[in-house]
Amino acid sequence: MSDEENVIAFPAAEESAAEEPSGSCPPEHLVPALEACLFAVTQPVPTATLAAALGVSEEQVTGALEALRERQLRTGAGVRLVEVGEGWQLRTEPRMATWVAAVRGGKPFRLSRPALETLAIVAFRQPVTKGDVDDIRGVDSGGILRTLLDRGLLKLAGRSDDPGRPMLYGTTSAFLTLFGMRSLADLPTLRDLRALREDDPEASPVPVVPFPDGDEG
Amino acid sequence: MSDEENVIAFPAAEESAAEEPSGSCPPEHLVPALEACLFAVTQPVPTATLAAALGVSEEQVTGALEALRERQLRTGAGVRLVEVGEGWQLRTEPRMATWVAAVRGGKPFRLSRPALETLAIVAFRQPVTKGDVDDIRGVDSGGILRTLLDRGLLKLAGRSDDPGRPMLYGTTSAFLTLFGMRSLADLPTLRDLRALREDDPEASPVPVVPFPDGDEG
Amino acid sequence: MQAERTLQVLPQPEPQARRAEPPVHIGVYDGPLDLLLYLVRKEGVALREIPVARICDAYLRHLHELDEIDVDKAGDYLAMASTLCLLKARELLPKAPTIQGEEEEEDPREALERRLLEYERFRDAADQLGRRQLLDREVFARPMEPVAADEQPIDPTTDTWGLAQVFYGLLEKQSAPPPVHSVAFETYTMADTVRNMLELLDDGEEHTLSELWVDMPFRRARLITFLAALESAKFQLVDLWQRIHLGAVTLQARVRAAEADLSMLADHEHDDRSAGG
Repeated sequence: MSDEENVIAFPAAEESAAEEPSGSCPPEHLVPALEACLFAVTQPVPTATLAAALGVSEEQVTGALEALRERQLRTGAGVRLVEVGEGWQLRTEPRMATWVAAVRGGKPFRLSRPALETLAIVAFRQPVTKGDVDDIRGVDSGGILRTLLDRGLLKLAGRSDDPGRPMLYGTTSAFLTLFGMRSLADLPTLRDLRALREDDPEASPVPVVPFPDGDEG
Repeated sequence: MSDEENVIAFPAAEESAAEEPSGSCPPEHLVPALEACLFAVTQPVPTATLAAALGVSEEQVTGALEALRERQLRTGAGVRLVEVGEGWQLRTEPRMATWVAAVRGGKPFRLSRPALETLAIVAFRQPVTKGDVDDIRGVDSGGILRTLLDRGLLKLAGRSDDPGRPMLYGTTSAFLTLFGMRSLADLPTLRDLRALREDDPEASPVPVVPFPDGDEG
Repeated sequence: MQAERTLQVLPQPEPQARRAEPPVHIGVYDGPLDLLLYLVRKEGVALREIPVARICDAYLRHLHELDEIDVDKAGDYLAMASTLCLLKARELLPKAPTIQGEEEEEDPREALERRLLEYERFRDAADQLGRRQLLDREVFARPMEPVAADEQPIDPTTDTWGLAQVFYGLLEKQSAPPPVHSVAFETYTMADTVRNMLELLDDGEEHTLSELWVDMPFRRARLITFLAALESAKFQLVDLWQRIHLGAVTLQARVRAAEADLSMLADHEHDDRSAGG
């Protein structure tokens, strides 16, 4: 293959092809160009970044991505376009997980239950202190918080006004990406405490869960 | 949702989908499965490896890969199947190289390790002299300090009373903005870190322990 | 009426099924609330109708059955035990007539119920999160090639933590005690180091490079380990990645130590030695 040099197979390896983008991507190339771009990067890419790189409008990008998604669906492709965190990403079709794992080898990714609990608490209650997490879980969560910070699933989000000004924690966009969510609005709904309160109006007021209901902002 | 209250049975811990491949890939999934597999690895994969992982014959693999290639050609896909020395690989379509490079070239923010170290020292220890930074890093940091001044992340903050009255460095509001902090008080202290130091074995992402469900015996 | 019910069940012998259960380790439970919730669910009652005496007994019995208990965590479990015993005692005693407006303090039973209920909600949420299609579990993106630290993008908005790690890492390095004696360089060969590293990684879990360094006071040992990590990644013995710019270098074995073919490392022996020197 004579033009193999131009083929970018490995992200980050290639330098030569990184010339200045010349003008804008012709409309007939938009879908394959976007497909190639998303294939060649590992992280989700925002619409604006794609539009800027290809010299087209964001509407053209979303339109072409819609066409790409439609084609993947129609042809039963093993790779699908998803919108996660703040951008677009190509991912394998979930039903192919077994075969992908078999080819990739290695241990499957796992999250421990304590880690999931801690993530859930931070996700719903953020910004939240370690004390809050400890209270709800009934055990010390320091080690887990640290691990989740190291893994970039949580971030530091300032300090609380509580005595001692403890650190506050929040979730990151990597959290959204991991769980395939577009925003925190995609979080599962928490069963609420209203039932309890109806039965027992004397019960002291329960803490209200600030849950992003449907629309976030 | 009202009957959710009554659900006592604990949902069994999810088994990861990526367990042992069970039997062989059904024929109707062969093309998307191969596509997903090649998407999820960077190195070329030999036919034999694919056949073994999917539990099918090498002829079935090559046949399905031929169908995949034909589909990519027909739909004008931006990603193509190529056969290279050691096996099969997905690569971006050569004509899309410009756009791929443009998206990949949209450089995310980068700080070199020395720059990050220097920023960290100034942030935590400010106001600080070049000598202080050099001591902690163990190397001369003059050039980096100047670069960070130029980039507006550091500023001069007067002179020290030390002999020679060396310049003092501090961080700017641009630095705070860059790292998403409201004030320097948001930086974690050693005390904050110690709160997370609980070396509890559950902190590491250990495998999910199947919860002993009362109903399951 | 609750007191009546609990009194009634107190002398109940332990059901057969429960006795047949294998001994349980405390590690199975994610804290006292988790254990308590498990026991309540096993009773098959709503949280609001917890038969305190019975649950208390079951809880204590469970603590006794645990053949090993982490000293650091025992406190949490015992605190819960004392709360349960207090509740049990209160329910066995006739309720003191309350003077109007006097009992302002929250009923400890209600407080416990509320904690349990809240904990249960987050457990459910965690379950729901765990059932999503997780990246690298059910769905896969294009893998990242291992690249040099300076090639990694940085996301400063989430990297206050990373900044702190860099700073405290430097301080630690600075204050590390100097080695008291020197070790012959020949102690470390690349193949040996890779083999040792793979053995440490044999649990299949993710480990950071600094974890592997824990017992290595000498720079050279660390350097060789670092090189070994890179070599192992090159030969696909391990996966190696940094999730964030300058973040922890994380490793996970792709092969078992016993099965690893390290013959290709022999050729590199000489080079690596000179690189390390």
